[in-house]
Amino acid sequence: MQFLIETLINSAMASAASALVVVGLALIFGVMRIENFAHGELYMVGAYAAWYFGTSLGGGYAVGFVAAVMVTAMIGVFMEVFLFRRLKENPMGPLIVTIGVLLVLQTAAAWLFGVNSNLLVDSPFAGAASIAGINVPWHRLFVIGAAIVLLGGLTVLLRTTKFGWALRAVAQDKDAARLQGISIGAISLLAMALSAGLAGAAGALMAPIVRISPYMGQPIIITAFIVIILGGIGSLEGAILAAIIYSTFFTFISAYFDSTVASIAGLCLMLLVLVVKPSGLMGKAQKV
Amino acid sequence: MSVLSLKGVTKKFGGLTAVNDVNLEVRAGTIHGLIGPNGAGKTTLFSLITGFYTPTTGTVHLDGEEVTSTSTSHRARKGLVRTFQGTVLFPDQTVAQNIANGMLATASGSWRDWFSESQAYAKNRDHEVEKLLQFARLTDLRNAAARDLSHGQQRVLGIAIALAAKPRVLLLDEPFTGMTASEKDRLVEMLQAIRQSGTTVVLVEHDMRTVMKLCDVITVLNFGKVLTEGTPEHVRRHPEVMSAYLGTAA
Amino acid sequence: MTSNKKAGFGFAIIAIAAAAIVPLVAGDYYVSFSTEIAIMILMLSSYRMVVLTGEWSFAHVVLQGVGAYTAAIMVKDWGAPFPVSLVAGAVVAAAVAAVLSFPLLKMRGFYFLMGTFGAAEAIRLLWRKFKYFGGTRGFSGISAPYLEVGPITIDFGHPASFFYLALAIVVVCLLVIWSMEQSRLGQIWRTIEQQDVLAQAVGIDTRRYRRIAFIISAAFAGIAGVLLAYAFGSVTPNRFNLNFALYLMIWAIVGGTRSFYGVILGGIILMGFDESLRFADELRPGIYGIILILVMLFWPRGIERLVGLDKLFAPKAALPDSGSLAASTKGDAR
Amino acid sequence: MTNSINMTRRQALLAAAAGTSLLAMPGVLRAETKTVKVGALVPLTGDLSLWGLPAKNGADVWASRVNKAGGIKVAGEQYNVEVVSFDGAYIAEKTLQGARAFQDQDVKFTMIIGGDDWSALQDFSNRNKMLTATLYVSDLNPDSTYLIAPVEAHPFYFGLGVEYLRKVEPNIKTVSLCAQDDVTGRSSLAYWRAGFDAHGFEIVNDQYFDNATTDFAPVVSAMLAGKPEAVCIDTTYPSVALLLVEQLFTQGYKGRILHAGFELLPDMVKRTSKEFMEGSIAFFPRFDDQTIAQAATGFSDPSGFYNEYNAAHPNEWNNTSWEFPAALEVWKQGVEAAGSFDADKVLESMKATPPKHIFGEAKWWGKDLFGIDNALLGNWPIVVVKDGKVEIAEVGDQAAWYEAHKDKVEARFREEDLMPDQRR
Amino acid sequence: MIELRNLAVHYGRVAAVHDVSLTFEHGINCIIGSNGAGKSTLMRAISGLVRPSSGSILFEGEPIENLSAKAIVERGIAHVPEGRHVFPELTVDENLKIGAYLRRDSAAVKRDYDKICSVFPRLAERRKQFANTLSGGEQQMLAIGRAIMAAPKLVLMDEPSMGLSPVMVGAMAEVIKSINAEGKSVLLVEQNANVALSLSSDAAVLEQGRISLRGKAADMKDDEHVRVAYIGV
Repeated sequence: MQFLIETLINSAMASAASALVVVGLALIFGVMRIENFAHGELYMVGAYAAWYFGTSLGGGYAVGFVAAVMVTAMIGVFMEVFLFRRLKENPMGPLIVTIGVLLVLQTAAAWLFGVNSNLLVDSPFAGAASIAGINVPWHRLFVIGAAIVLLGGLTVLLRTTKFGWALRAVAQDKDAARLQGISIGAISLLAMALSAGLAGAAGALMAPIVRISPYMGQPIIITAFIVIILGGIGSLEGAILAAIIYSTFFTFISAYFDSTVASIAGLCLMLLVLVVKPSGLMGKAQKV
Repeated sequence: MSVLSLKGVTKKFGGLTAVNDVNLEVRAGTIHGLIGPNGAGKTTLFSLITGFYTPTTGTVHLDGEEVTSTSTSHRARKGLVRTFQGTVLFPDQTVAQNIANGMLATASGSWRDWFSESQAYAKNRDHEVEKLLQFARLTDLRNAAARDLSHGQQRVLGIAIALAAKPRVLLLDEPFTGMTASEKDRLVEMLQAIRQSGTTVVLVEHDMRTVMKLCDVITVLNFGKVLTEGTPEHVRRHPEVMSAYLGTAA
Repeated sequence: MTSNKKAGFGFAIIAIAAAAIVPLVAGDYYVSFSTEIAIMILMLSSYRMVVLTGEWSFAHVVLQGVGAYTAAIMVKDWGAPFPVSLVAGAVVAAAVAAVLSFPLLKMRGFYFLMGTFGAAEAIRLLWRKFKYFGGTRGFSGISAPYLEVGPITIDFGHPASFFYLALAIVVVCLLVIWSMEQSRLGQIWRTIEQQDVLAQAVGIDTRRYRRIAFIISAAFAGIAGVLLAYAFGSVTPNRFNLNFALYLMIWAIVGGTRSFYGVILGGIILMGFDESLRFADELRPGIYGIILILVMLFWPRGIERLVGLDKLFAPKAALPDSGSLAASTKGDAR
Repeated sequence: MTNSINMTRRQALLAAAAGTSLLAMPGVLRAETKTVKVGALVPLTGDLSLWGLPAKNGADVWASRVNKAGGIKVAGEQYNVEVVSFDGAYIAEKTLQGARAFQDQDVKFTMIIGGDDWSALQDFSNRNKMLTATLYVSDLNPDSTYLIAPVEAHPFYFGLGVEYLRKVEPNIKTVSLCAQDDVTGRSSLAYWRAGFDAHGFEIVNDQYFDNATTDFAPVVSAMLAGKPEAVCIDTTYPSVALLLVEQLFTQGYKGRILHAGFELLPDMVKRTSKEFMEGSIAFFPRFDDQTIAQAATGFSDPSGFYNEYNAAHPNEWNNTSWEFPAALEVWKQGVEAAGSFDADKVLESMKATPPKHIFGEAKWWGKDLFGIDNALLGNWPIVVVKDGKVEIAEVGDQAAWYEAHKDKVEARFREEDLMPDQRR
Repeated sequence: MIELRNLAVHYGRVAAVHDVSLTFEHGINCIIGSNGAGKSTLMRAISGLVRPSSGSILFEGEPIENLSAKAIVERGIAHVPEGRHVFPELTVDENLKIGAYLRRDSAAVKRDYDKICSVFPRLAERRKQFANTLSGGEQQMLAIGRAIMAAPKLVLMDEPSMGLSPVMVGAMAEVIKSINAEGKSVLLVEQNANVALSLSSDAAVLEQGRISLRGKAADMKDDEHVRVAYIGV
């Protein structure tokens, strides 16, 4: 029973973290039709930034968090302005370039901070809540809460602001969006900043509880793509739903079996969904 | 003798009924027109006939054989070949290759063709392509890339590709759109020649003048239903056709 | 035969001859690297068959792994000679691809890409999981073939001998792949890639021919896997992970998939770059990444365009740009 | 001497420029006079560079110290030692190519991390008599003639650890274990199990986690579900061990923790508490410990080495940092005794007179379990956390422990298909 | 109000519109023509979605052919595209509000919003629904409402009657008239000639990308030539 509850809480946190990463990826795919393979590295940069500004420079966790969002958002803007915008000619171009960015960011992190990473980010919420014999670290509850706040904020942003409408409009119908006077370039730029910033936020949130390494983005991006496919590419609601389903599924199987079995089962779940509904849980049906 | 028949075909998209209980019989050796105002369901019906959509209810028969839920390619091999609105071609390939592509699936061949082309196949293909180039009056353009042709030439090439698949029923989706008057006249001649050769033609078309001139039978659709069907003369005189097509004056 | 084709054959013969003198002038290190390149060329050329039908796959590397594992099991459990392993590797890889093709080919575009990743990664994890496949350690000690015909004995354990063996097999495979591309089958693939609705309209069963491409390309990937297993004597599950699938895709795109030689050129140039960057030690991946970005920014349509020979090997007409992945995902998201 | 770069750079540039390689003739590359090359064939990029880089750096520091002291003396001649390196990336063909590159450069002694690396090299090593040192004793097999395990006989010291645990905690019964799902994890967990079998513990939870795992809460929850009185987190990566320890702490575990290294002990203490870590058991002494010189008798001036390393590579120290140097110490003894760099002669001489191991006298061993006596098995220290720092508690005899419990080890190894006759 | 001078538009090498010169004054005007005649292309050129290959477009005397779509919206041209192109997964409310994307005068926006809700009570009822749940006619109303939200001086309407029932077509005509009554000009592009001509003051017939006929709508309506040329009966 206790184990079950612990596993449920762990699932909730895993869901929260992966939802934050995946939403950004889905967002950028929806608006720009780019599969950003470097998204996991933005998460990694977020964790490093949280360490560098928060711990190394001594700014504290809050400063580290803000810095993580800002640094990753700036990298996102850079990618849009200097790379994606110049790559209209070959539709596969952005994909290759994101892999290039991935390699550069990994190498830069390894070079700047070393591979033998023992970087520690201290959570402002040390210790654990103890309820009925179950210990739940405060920071994990904080991650869940922060993810709900961030995703809620994102929903509010997308539903109630002009920017949000414009962003969704661009994702749904580019020409019609232009006819409303929406600048696709400006929206792409902001979407990229938002997407990258969310990844950075996720990195900063997870920094105190995961191991920070230059390669920490790799398993994340694989999970993220599985989740995106599960949810149906381009659908934010689908992405969040799928993040919760997948992470819970994965956490339970790794708790009750082991994580290799969980990986295999997760992949089979994705394949199963694709076979039954080739456009993902909430994707639009398409003709083959 | 109907070569193509639709029985009680209905297609719904979500709550919207695009095609509503349509019955259609196409007699062999005729040119059968399918007209109606924009949004009347012509294109949906066309897609149902060619297998791009499967009807919600109802059946489609080709030569008496039911093909309701078979694939487009299956129907094409059975002799039901369509063309497209706009210019759906193999744009980077030459005109001659475009036509040759039309016979890739339907010409006979063996697994040996997977590794090299047999002399016989190549010879037969070149012969057929030559005939079609002449027929479509594209001989001089045989080595031009399809994307460089004029709009009218592209439409004709689309038909030539379809003919290369040796159809018994040729479905044309708005073939006259965007053609000059002289191009239209030439295409009318072509279609008449196609009918002469025994191929049935079904066409969806907006250009009433040409449809009236060309078709043996015309079916008029409005709001997804058959409004009326008959000879051009019948359709022309039908009062509801006029109001449907011209719109009601406000 | 057109003059272009003649020139193409000329180039091919020069290239093969150049490859053949590598062991005469270079040390084992370079010979072994050349073997690696030869195997990768076979991978790329067979990968291009799938690309010709308008899809990008992440499963190709794992299908190579199927070939390699088959060879390892044939050698370890059955003591099979090299030719038997070679055939078995191709057949088993093709069979696995045939099974996978049923669920996978229902998908298109990015869904297909991720579907292939899912299936491939699941297979790879099964290798890790099951002791029959050697678990996380895989197989080792797959000894190179040894040929003894009368007085002549050739030990293919010498890098140079094995290089010639691999080169010969790869050249034969490339010839087969090339002639398939020229054949009616190749023309059908090309129609599917260029305009698959029109292909269907004239009677081409696009799913069937995509499946054929997937299966045949898997057979060649299997052969490449067998060569890999023998060349390096060991098979480990990590060798077939996503990174390698990504690299395969990168090489193909950077080289350009319009022409037969584009992917080959991409593979040789990028692998050469990677190897020549060794002086940079741990900075190597970053420099490689910068090169990728620069190549895509300045020659977005691949190296084949840069060389300007792209019509040479392209049968009859140039192909459209590689890029159906992003193009088809556009439709998907609607 | 950090000359790892030069050779490969020269090669690479020439190769890139010329397109063909006329330079593979070893003569051109062979160093001018009296320099002997040793090679570090390790992952320098990717996830496992975590082990490879500190190992390579350690070898560099060792070489510079030895050269400063006059180099090594073989057959009456003084040689400087030069370390070359190659990024094997933990991929078979790259590793094998690294071996070929080393051969072209006339490298006399190759050091690898081991595990996945070795399988690609064995055939090559036998053909070319490539004397190689591994950190994974489990790489040894009847055909690995030129492979030695001269330093760490991982996981053989774990038996001593369990014995020590039993001695200090006579009443506890239950234990949970975990390890990452790879060769290291599987072979060491098998040995741990044998140890716990031998000393009367009950294993209540026992699991492998995927290498890509980033969140260890589920792993720890599962381990603690059986209410263990001791927890063993095996040879997990330093940062993984840190996260595991932190999770153990937050999930309310109280008891001893066993790990191979506790590399990040200061951080562990920071994240948990001194009291929590007190009494935890590991197997790698600190090099800044005053007592290290007494224990590591086979290593010249361990503290000096440690200081020099830290000056050159701040914050990059881990246990592999001294293991390559320790292997080089063994090799140095071997070549000096043999009076030759020839692999056969060095092996023969080393076998005849076992060199001194880092922790003192040792003997060649391994026939029982690996079919070949190529592991230099000697004493090994058990360290215990006291007041936030590890201290050497005692030094045990690995071979003796094994001899006493070999049936249990064999049973557990067989279970994981690790016995020589079970290799694929 | 709007003037086209020798306008030509190409898609690739294929010309969709050749050398079109036209002038329309304030009020409701129309361009009629069959499918594929180039009507939509002409509209897209005016609203900046495609760049003309030659010629110029003047709006209130100023050239706008090189302006961005955004700048053209700012000048006061709103475009109701063929096939409505409402944003399917935005609510009706959001679809309308995004029409006022560039406007900063929130009080006036609110007024326009309320106005549209009163003109289209069906939309007001469905304010919280996604646009893709609306019927074709409702979507058309929404597309028009969205255009009005931009407070345009000129509304381009591409086939507003397409797919609508006769009753809805009648309602549409009323809406168009009421838009004009508020002082906005409307340029209609229609295949449904009767509706278009009865609403318009001036009209032009476009055939194969060229203007084949030009004149007062009232004259054209009864012109047998138009009927034969355009409809073929």
